[in-house]
Amino acid sequence: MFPPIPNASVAGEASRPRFSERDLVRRSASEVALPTTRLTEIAKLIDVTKCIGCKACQSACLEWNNLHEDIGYNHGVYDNPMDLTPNTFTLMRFTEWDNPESGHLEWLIRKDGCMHCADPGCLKACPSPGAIVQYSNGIVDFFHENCIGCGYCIKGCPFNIPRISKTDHTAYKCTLCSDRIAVGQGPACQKACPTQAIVFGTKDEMKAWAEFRIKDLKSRGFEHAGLYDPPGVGGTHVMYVLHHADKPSLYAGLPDDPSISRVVKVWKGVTKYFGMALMGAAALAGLAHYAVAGPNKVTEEDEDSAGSLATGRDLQPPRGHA
Amino acid sequence: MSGISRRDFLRTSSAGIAGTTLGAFGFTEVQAAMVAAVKPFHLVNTTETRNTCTYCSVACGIIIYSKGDIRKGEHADIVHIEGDADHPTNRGTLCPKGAALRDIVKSATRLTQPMLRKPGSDKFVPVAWEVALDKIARAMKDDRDANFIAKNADGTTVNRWLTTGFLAASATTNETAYATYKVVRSTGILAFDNQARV
Amino acid sequence: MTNPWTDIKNTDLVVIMGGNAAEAHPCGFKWVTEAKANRGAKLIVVDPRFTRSASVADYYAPIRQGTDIAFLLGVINYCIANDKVQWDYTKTFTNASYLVKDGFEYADGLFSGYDESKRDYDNETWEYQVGPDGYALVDETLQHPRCVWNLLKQHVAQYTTEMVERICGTPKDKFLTVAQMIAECSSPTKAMTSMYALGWTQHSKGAQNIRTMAMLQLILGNIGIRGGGMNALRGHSNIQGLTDIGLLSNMLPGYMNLPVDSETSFDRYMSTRAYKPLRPGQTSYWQNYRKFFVSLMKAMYGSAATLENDWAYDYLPKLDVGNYDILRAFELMKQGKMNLYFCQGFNPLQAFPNKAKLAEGLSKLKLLVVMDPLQTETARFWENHGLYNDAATAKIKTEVIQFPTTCFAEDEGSLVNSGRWLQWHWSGGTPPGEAHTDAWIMAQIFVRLRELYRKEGGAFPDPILNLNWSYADPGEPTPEELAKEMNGYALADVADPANPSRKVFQRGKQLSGFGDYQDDGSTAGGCWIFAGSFTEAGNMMARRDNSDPDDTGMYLNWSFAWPANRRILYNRASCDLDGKPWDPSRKLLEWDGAKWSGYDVPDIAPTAKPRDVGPYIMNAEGVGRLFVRGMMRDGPFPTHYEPFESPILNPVAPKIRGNPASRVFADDWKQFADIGSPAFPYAATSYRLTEHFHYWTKNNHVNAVLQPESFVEISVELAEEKGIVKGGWVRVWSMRGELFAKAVVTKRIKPMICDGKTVHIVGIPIHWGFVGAARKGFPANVLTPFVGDANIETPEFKAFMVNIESSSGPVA
Amino acid sequence: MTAPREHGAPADIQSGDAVSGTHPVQVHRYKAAARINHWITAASLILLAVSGMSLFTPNLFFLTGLFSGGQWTRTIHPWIGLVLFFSFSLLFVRFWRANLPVQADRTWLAKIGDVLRNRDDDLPELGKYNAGQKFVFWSMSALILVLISTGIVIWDQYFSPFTTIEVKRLAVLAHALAAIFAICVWIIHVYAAIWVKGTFSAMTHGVVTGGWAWRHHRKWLRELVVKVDGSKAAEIPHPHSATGPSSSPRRPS
Repeated sequence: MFPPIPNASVAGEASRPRFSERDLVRRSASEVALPTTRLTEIAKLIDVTKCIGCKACQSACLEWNNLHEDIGYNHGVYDNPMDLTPNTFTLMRFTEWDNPESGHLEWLIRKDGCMHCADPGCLKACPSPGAIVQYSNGIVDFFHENCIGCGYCIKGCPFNIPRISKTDHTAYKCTLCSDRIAVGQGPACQKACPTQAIVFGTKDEMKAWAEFRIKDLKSRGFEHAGLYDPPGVGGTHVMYVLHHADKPSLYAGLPDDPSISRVVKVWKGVTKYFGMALMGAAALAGLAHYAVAGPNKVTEEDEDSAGSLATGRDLQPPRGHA
Repeated sequence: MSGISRRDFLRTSSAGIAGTTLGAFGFTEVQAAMVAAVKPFHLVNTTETRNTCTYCSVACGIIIYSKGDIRKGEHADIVHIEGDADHPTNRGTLCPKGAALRDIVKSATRLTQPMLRKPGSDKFVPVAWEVALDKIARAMKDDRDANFIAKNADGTTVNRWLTTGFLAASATTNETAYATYKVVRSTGILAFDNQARV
Repeated sequence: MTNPWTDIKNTDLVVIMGGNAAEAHPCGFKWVTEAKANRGAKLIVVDPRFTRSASVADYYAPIRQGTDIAFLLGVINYCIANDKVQWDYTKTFTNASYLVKDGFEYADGLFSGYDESKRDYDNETWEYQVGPDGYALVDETLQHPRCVWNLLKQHVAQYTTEMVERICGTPKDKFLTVAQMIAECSSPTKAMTSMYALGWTQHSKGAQNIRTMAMLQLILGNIGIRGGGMNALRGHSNIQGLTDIGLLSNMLPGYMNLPVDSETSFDRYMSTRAYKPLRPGQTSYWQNYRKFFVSLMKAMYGSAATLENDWAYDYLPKLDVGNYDILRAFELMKQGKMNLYFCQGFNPLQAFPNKAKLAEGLSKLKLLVVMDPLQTETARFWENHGLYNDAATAKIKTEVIQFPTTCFAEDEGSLVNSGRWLQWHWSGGTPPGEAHTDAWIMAQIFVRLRELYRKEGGAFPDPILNLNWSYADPGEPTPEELAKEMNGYALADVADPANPSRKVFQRGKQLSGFGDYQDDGSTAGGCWIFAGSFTEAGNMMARRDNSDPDDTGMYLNWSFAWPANRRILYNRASCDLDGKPWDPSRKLLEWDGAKWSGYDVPDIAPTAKPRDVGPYIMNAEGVGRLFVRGMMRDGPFPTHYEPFESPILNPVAPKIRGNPASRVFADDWKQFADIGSPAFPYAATSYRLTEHFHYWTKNNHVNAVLQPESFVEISVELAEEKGIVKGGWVRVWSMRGELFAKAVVTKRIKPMICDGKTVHIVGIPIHWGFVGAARKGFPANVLTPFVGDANIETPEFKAFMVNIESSSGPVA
Repeated sequence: MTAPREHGAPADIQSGDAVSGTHPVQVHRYKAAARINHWITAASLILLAVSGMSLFTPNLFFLTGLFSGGQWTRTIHPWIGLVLFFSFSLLFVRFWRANLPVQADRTWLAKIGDVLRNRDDDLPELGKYNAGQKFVFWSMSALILVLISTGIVIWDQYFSPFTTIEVKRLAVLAHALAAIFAICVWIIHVYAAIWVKGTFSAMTHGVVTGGWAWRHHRKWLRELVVKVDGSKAAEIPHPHSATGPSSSPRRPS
């Protein structure tokens, strides 16, 4: 078993956060001074093949973060709630799949939630300085006091994770329990997971652990077992071990090859510069023209002509009719 | 067993099973002033108490975090419950029920005062402990005196009481169970059972 | 459990049958995933549904509920036929070689001595042949036609692969795969563990379900070894403890039992409890019964229990019937023969079968007392909630008192887990409002009752007046006081029999173990199997040292395990006849020529020579029983019986309905659907979901979020047949009632072919009621039949017949 | 909104357009309602541009301060958008006829160089609007249509459930591009008003000088005059009459 993280200390000194703004590597809509020393990269590894879909992670998440989810209905499936919400940062998604090769039914259960991408689309899309930050240990966190609730992060996210609260109109998602990790604990979901399908440690440890798990799975005939750490988003700090790593989308639509949408890249990239340039150019063109051609003034003759036209004295034919 | 000595134990034993290097983490030390960014760890300065999950018989070790120390006679308000990483069986993990233990302790449908429902009534009304307990003792004595069977048809001493029954809890402690056992057995009640089968 | 949770990591094969560990015991199931990850262990799940356990299994085989005995006897048959038997173990550690009386026989589903009018057996012939020396006759060669082994062979012969498929609906190839995987574990170096729960117990032959697997485990040599065992995953945090302390109608603490009418005197009572060894030199531990009994009576009645009055033997009530279990209690209630009823942390209106009958019973009480931390349906059975609880409130004359009690977080004491660990816990919170501990409530009731008897006298007041209640505060005994009393203490100085000048222990001191118990009244002990839990060295249950030399998973210094801090029962059987471990890589104990030593506390005297004493010292034979003699009401061998409500006739005994030895009350017969009745064509089973605990967590907002509303599970095929849509409402009804729920239409349930007939399964989670945070719903017991197991009356919740239709939902 | 006109009246004469006075001649170009309508449109367009750009690029995020913060900016932007849409729709209904392209527009465009060089002499006589103004009118109409429709799609607070994220992404991009163009068109519009003197009064007082009309929209002026001569006396605005048409001008003092 991956050894458990020792119980937390409740002594004031011991539980002082061990990372802070100083460790930011990205900050939405603003620049940060890169830290001189980088934190060890951390990761949460979700071994789907060990997961029994008990929802302890959901429960622990609600408890630790004091989230109050509404009591829903049964919709003919085990999933509840039916989707992530501003109060449900993580959600078990159940898929019944008939494996055509083995002929056996497989119940694929995936814990959905923020993947803490190395290249976070939410942060890229966010217009509000400091609403979304990324620490050098890989955690992507939302600062609600800076969030304006525009929902751009939702459009930026390749995994469809953030949700906007109807009450305070700010975006919510898994924080990877930054408050716990800051004191050397693992996230609440990982601590709870009964079968330790969720483990937590440095990203290197997690990759090594995944290898160990994949070997076991291959020995049991899952020759496509593998690690899900999608390069399209620069890798993630929440990774999956899948029995069918060749078909991630089997697991309730886990993106096969996620990356930040090209549309978002264009919108947040070239459009911004092109737009400013164009508007600037228009204004400048006006100025330049005024300087060169000068104003177009109405002359006295114009006035007279108008006057005589009005009084009918001027019978000068319309121009072009002459 | 005071929180302190448990803490010491937790340290020593957890050293025995060193886990991820995260404990150390290679974190940069930061000034208290700089930590505004990360939400403060909300278990700071709470009192810890070792307990056992109240649900199934895996008997997972849990740690109750409370504001106030009941052992010091203070009012202890439970703020969080989490798995005990030192427990051999659960290693700190909990199931979806165990992970939400705090909310069963704080359940909106938790009972807080004795209630009485009169025959034919459609509601419970509050009743004082003293009144209710006296009422029960009296009802028991009257029923026992009226229906106690000292000897059976063959004249054998059987000393049984069949018109009153008792269902014992499934989540009370052995000590409570034993006290219950002594009281119930001494009265001669036979319709005595627990939740072993259901 | 014979083995601790942490030992499951040592197994090679996990068989989850009659349970759903991943869902009901997720944190214990961790050790299954550990065995898989680190030992390459395999997991087999045999269940009517493809459960969460099955989702991580290496192999899943479907089975129709209520047919486990046929399946397992089929596996035993397969092992015998294919010589997949741990022969050394079977020959020496089981009663395979014992000769059975000539009168014993089995035919058409019945054993010799059946009396239909009594629905009971005269089991006189279910015994060994005993020689002139008083010892049982054996034939080590297993040649004798009357030896247990040959009778067993003959008994299981009819459970062929074809018969198994016909009864269980398990396709032949799937059954064979499972049988082969299990049979591999007959190797001395392969261990298999059985994890089961209510899926086996809640049948009219529940005890025999478990026995069948125990027999299989014996012939595979898997009892007493690391990674093996029979592991009953108990459902409640201290249900093991309450059973240990004997809070049952017919029990005394420590698995001693209450006298019956025929045991007119203490001597008569003891005469049937001599437990003389059945083999020469054998240890038969129950020979100490008198010591445990006398010490209990001293703990209960102190100085009032004397040699002269047979240790107050007459203070104990005697049983005129087998027991006054929950079903009988509610039958009596319904007949108006019960006046007062106490529910301590218990919600019978939801927990027992046939809700309508339960409600009728409660309505006939004079007084109902409920002690609970939470609101319960039972306390509010008189409240009208429309369809959900259509009570005629005004007509119900029952007076109800509801007491608020503390919960786990607010009290202190010990709980016994499945692995028999007694773990002490401490109070971490202030009780809400006026809540009090159950111990306080019981004490308050007792002192008042005693006072009334003291003042007024009355019917046989002696046991009440003389009950040993010498606690510092009679109004509230402390957990420590009670724990010490259960452990046992000396009432007088006791000298060492070998050397009388030396005191073994002094008056008032805590006993160190049940070995100290005396039968002369010099010791008192409330629960002998707990002896050693609270000694002069202190509270052993509070120990929290999780060191585990060589990672065996035994954790001898973590809390205390009964008996004698032993972690694996029958652990002597982990070694061969000469005391060497069957599997050196899985050593538990070893005989070093002078004594037994190893990672666990030996199950026999540390100096008992290997060949002299058998491992099963609680049996007079000293061996495990493949043939159980007269100790089970429904037969010394298990045999397949259909549930009382069943889609087909019993293929091996068409004339027999249900379990012929089960007790059925007259009115309940009328509420059974006929076998194969077209009115109730679907085989239903009830169960728990991982998101909920019984009827408690619907009071918990978080759990209500995770599973908010009641539902039933059916196959895609049945849904199509009945025009039921996923997430739509359905109505399900049985002979006893109806419920409305949402439909979960799933591939995880598939129709089966049993005896040529298509059988559809309807799965019904139990958790919903009319109080709490979750949406109002119906508990499964509105449907379930009021009949129990022949031996211990566990209700048949797992197999009954219903009908189902698409519905517009409850109109309340 | 255009008042019923007798059969055959030119399309670019709108109710309230009229000539008054003789020296100087004053031409009534926009009546009050049209002017109010225009300025509401203008104001909301400016607010939208400012709030929109503040969310478009971090460099301008500080502009959210004008709306007391990002939350408020995010909240009111779509509401102003609605105002713009409806207000502009009215303008559209008012002006679309007068902006229908005619033959002269081609000639005018062909001589756009002269236009820019302020050489008006041999430009064709134009109706109420020249091709440039018509370009502003039609491009704004189109862009505002794009902005409102894409704006609705990305108005998460009320409409997020109705579209996929992929659609929202395209919408947010289209919205940004449309906004950029709209702002450019607006710049042209405003600049033209600055460049061509005598234009502002049209939208401030609703009146331009006869000379301005003669110089830039002579055809329109002629039509108005013809209308005066060849029609009922009642329609001749009299400079001294106290009770003139609603848009009676103040005399320059």
